[in-house]
Amino acid sequence: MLKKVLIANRGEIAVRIIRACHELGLDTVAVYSDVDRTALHVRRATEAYPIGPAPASESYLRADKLIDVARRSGADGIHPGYGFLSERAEFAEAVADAGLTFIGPPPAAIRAMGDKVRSRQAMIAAGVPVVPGTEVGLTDDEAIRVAPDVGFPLLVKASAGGGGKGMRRVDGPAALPATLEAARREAQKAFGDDTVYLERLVEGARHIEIQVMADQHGNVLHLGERECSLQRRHQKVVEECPSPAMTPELRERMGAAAVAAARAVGYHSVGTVEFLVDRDGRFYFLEMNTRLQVEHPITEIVTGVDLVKQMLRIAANRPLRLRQEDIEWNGHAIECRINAEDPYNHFLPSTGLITHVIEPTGPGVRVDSAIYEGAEIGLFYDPLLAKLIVGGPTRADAILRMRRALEEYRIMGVKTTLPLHQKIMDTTQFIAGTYDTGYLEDTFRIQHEIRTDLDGVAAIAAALLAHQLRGEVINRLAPAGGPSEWKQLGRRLGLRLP
Amino acid sequence: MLKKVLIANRGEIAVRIIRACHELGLDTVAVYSDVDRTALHVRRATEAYPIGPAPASESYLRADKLIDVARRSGADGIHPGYGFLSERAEFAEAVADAGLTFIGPPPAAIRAMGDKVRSRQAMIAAGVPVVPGTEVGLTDDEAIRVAPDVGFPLLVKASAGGGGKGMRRVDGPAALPATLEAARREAQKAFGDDTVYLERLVEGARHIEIQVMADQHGNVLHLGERECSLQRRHQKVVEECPSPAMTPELRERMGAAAVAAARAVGYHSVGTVEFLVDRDGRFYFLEMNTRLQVEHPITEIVTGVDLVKQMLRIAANRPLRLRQEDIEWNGHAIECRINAEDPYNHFLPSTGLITHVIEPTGPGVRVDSAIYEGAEIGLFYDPLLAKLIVGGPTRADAILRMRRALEEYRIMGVKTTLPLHQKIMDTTQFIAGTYDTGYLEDTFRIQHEIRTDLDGVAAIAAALLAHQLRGEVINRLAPAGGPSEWKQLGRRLGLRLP
Amino acid sequence: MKYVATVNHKDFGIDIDRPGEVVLDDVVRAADLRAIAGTQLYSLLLDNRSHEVFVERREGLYYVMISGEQFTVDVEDARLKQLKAMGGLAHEEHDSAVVSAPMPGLVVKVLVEAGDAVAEDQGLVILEAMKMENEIRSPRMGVVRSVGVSAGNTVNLGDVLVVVEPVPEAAP
Amino acid sequence: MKYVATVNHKDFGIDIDRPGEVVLDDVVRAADLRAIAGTQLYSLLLDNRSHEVFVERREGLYYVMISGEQFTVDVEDARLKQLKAMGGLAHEEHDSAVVSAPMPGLVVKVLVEAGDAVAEDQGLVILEAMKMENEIRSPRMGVVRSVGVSAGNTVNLGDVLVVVEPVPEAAP
Repeated sequence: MLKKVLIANRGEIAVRIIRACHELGLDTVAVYSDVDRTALHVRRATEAYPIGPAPASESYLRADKLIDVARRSGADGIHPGYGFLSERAEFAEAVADAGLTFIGPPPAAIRAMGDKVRSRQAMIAAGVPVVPGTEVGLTDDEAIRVAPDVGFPLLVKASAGGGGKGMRRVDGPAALPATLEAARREAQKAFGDDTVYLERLVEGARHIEIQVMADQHGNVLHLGERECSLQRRHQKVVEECPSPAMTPELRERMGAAAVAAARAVGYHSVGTVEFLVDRDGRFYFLEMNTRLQVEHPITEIVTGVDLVKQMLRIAANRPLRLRQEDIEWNGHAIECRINAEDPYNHFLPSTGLITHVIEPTGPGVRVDSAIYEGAEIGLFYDPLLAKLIVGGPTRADAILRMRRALEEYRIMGVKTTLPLHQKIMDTTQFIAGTYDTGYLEDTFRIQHEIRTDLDGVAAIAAALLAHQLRGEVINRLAPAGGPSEWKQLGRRLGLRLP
Repeated sequence: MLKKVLIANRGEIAVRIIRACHELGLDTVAVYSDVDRTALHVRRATEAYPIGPAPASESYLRADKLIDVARRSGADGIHPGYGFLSERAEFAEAVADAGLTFIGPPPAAIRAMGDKVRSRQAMIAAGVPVVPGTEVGLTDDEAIRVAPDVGFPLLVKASAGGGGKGMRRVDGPAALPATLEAARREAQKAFGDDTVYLERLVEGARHIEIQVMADQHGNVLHLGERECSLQRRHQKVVEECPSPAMTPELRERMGAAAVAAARAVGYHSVGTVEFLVDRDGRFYFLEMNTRLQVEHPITEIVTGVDLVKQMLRIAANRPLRLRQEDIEWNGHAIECRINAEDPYNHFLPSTGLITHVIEPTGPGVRVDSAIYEGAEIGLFYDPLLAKLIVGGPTRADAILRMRRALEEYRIMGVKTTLPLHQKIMDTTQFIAGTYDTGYLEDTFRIQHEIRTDLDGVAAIAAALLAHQLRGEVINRLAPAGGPSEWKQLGRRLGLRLP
Repeated sequence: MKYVATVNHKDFGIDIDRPGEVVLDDVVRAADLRAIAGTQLYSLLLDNRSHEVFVERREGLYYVMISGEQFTVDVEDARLKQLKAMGGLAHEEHDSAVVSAPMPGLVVKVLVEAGDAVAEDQGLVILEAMKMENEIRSPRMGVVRSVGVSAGNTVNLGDVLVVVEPVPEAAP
Repeated sequence: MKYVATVNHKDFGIDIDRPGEVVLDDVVRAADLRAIAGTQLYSLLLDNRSHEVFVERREGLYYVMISGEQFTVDVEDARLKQLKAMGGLAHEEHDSAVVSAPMPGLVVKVLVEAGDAVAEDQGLVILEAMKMENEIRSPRMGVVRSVGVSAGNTVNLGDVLVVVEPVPEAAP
């Protein structure tokens, strides 16, 4: 077994992994960039080492520094979390070359799945259904020629892409040349590789992914699906488990396909196979994420399996104790991703000092977070502040519980997507479970209308506060006055003046 | 079904009940004494009404005011929580007389179980084993005469007692007269009733209680046990489920006895039958708590049954959907009660302003709490600040998780029993599960010895801080000086000077 | 003190004189606002209804967040506002109240019809959502001008349910 | 700067000169202490070991909590400490202990009277607060010089209950 694990990450996922390690009795090593010195993952880890300036390219993406810290600290394993170096085969190799355990899949599996085109070919060979499309990198001329066979609307996708980058929709032949050019430019810039391919756009589809888990002894199983169709700009916003669109029969078929996908690339560790599912229940392989997912907690709640602990055991070469028939799905879980973005202002990123946090607690509520009072939210890293996860016996119980938890959650100092989630939980599409991947961007609007029962309340609250301030001013500022007194006063009233 | 529920309580349990109501779509009505205006239960409820000055006798114990608020607010049910009026049969009657639903057992059952002597007789009649002892209220002379038959060590217990009040240990005949006097005085003061009786003290025993649940249609079932032997001054400190001393066979027998006890008094709602279990697995009825218990969450985690929602359904006259054979016990749960007491100073109550709270979160952690930054902890109510509850697949997982969660928990402004729990989780007796009801008071000592690996760390932390303060003083106070500057400085450094 | 608080172009006349009381558009309401020390949170009890409100004051405006709804409130001394307005029209209190669906749901029952006189807070429509029936009430006293839905309709958030117009005042 | 930090009668010589470094009993250690804004928490990295410490400063002493362990640290300028020690008696262990009420409450019983010899940790007064009886104990061995309360008294936080003075020492 491992003894000391270096977590090559930051934020909530670093804290999540540290918790799992400590609960297994393992020591942990945190790494931090200059702006993360007092971050939660640094404070919760057994040890912590600086790795450079704030930009990730100079710190969290520096494989050499990470391996050096692992050596100096005596860590025997490295967990990459998600993002950063988690899907870089060369990093996994370098870790192994340094005589350390990479807590994730083998480099060959990362590599096989990291290339869209290669992975597509491997899936076709393994009998896993894929979306109709071209099979290899194309020149622009080739693409224009075969596009009608793929069918419109279609997507131009970057071979090296991910997270929606280098992905463009084309509705007809006329727009194709310009879109190809734009997609290539974006791909070149983001990944240093402008290879693209075409793929049919499956409209009204759901994005459903299957969690798989495999050991180093040839055992592979799946833990069912996560419904991830609620997306904005190809970023997941809300996830739930099970999917409202799922049947036991479809789960079995998709699970078998996901297991076949994992076996095809010699996978071990935990991983996720993403599918599009159309209105008729046909499913198509999209890609495999060869790492822990952001939304893994909802699977943990419904199956009772701790995925991070499983990763650690698998990396230590332990065989899985669970078999496919041991996996049961009980109840329902929902996750809301709380981002530092202003839902009332075009989701612009919000930065600043977190002045106060009240996290929801109580039955069935889990918060995976890395924010705290005094945390400075900047623009260097992704905007995910926390994940709010709830579980309940039924989907209705989970929705009502999520509403309750969202209502309790307070984050002050930056704008967050908490109000967005409150609105989503109230939509008929979410309540009925009838949303698809287009819903959030095409149909949903965060209402700017004022709830008539609350505008008067807001008016009264503001007027009372103005009155209190005025009273304070009259009573207290007669002798002294001046702006500093105002600040003192504001502090006393719990009000922060600009 | 109910529509609007008044919660005749405060603190964490009021918040817990409000959450359950909101998750069932019910409105809630909070009540508050003068010192509780901004308490969490007031802020989380749909509506809130003042009920008088801080002393409970002028507010939370005033049945007339509570019923009046229920009427004015249009509440159709009253949940009493625990403590306060929860086990007063007259209150349950008054609620019913006002045409409202009492969310708890029938008054006759409360009455039957509220009197120690009567309940003992009822249990003997129902075939439930009881501890050897005298059967009725005794004069001092009678008590002194029959004490040798009961056997020493014995307990002098108040007939109306609860929570350890009016309960005294006597090791031999010599100490009996003085102890009788003290017990009577305490009982008279606490309950207005100085009736006492004697009971054999079962040494080395465990305190194990069985959760029961009964509807108004004659269905009664049990949800297994909670191990509550870790007590100080007859107050539970840590509880776990299942009990390390339990076997499926013993659980079945104790469960059957608890069901018989509930049936004997015509019980409905949820309730708890407390037993002493001796080293040979013999068990004796102690008392029945005819209300929700503080430690109910550990049963919720292990059985998956939400006890507060069940109470609400039962009160609304719904039949239980669950049968005895549906109840399963999965995994292990532990609860630590976090009190405002100083474990390093004889557990003296600690009061003051909560300046900062960081609650543990993440997988398997639940916090039921009513504290918040800015909360004033006074002496009017009981010292329970929060309950930290964890669950895990095995007892070992749960202990490791509890350690992790305790390490994350920060409450600043008052002294708490968090360090006590950290020590308990490290004792061999807890880890081995071999403790009994005497362990915490007779054997356990919170070590005053300094961990040699940490005293140097403390020294360095203090020295660095002193050095920083000194540097700040030299740099900043040269021109101005004076105490206000010191304060400003302390604020900047996050240090609160006296 | 008389204040005018403006939310989304809607003016609320608010009179604060006695502790624990505000007069909102001539209706006396019990109101108690308390700061939660060390935060920008306030507990507001308004006719015993409990609201936890988050208030930020920036550039003379109050940004108020209640239950995930964000309101920008401009509070002015009523006398000053009046003085300012002297030059032109003073108030626009004769607006109709548009009652729209606060959530998507099923109209279970319509409680009023056009022409009915209604009191403030009187039930207008019962809307079912998430297995719960919600009574949508009139924000003001007045007369129902129009009803936009009938029982059995499904409505989306923001759909107009009922329009209540002020009672026509008798000529002075 | 040289400091002497005393924890439980144990002296640590701590030299702080260069940023990011302390010298503890002549061993150089990497040390970085950072305040968590708005709290009494500090993140201390000591030779890369991460400690979250809670520090309260009262009456010149530092109360440090690490991993549930509580330490009382007295930090003195090493030079001053040496100077003090020069004159003769450095410490003042001969003071009387003033036992004051750690909380407001009701005196239920007084267990000692003036002149009684008491052991360390022996009960002096029973104080009722939070519905519980609390035994207030002697912080030191000694003789009761005075008792300031009697049963039935209500006391406030800080009220003097009992003064215990050291046992008179035999002539040298």
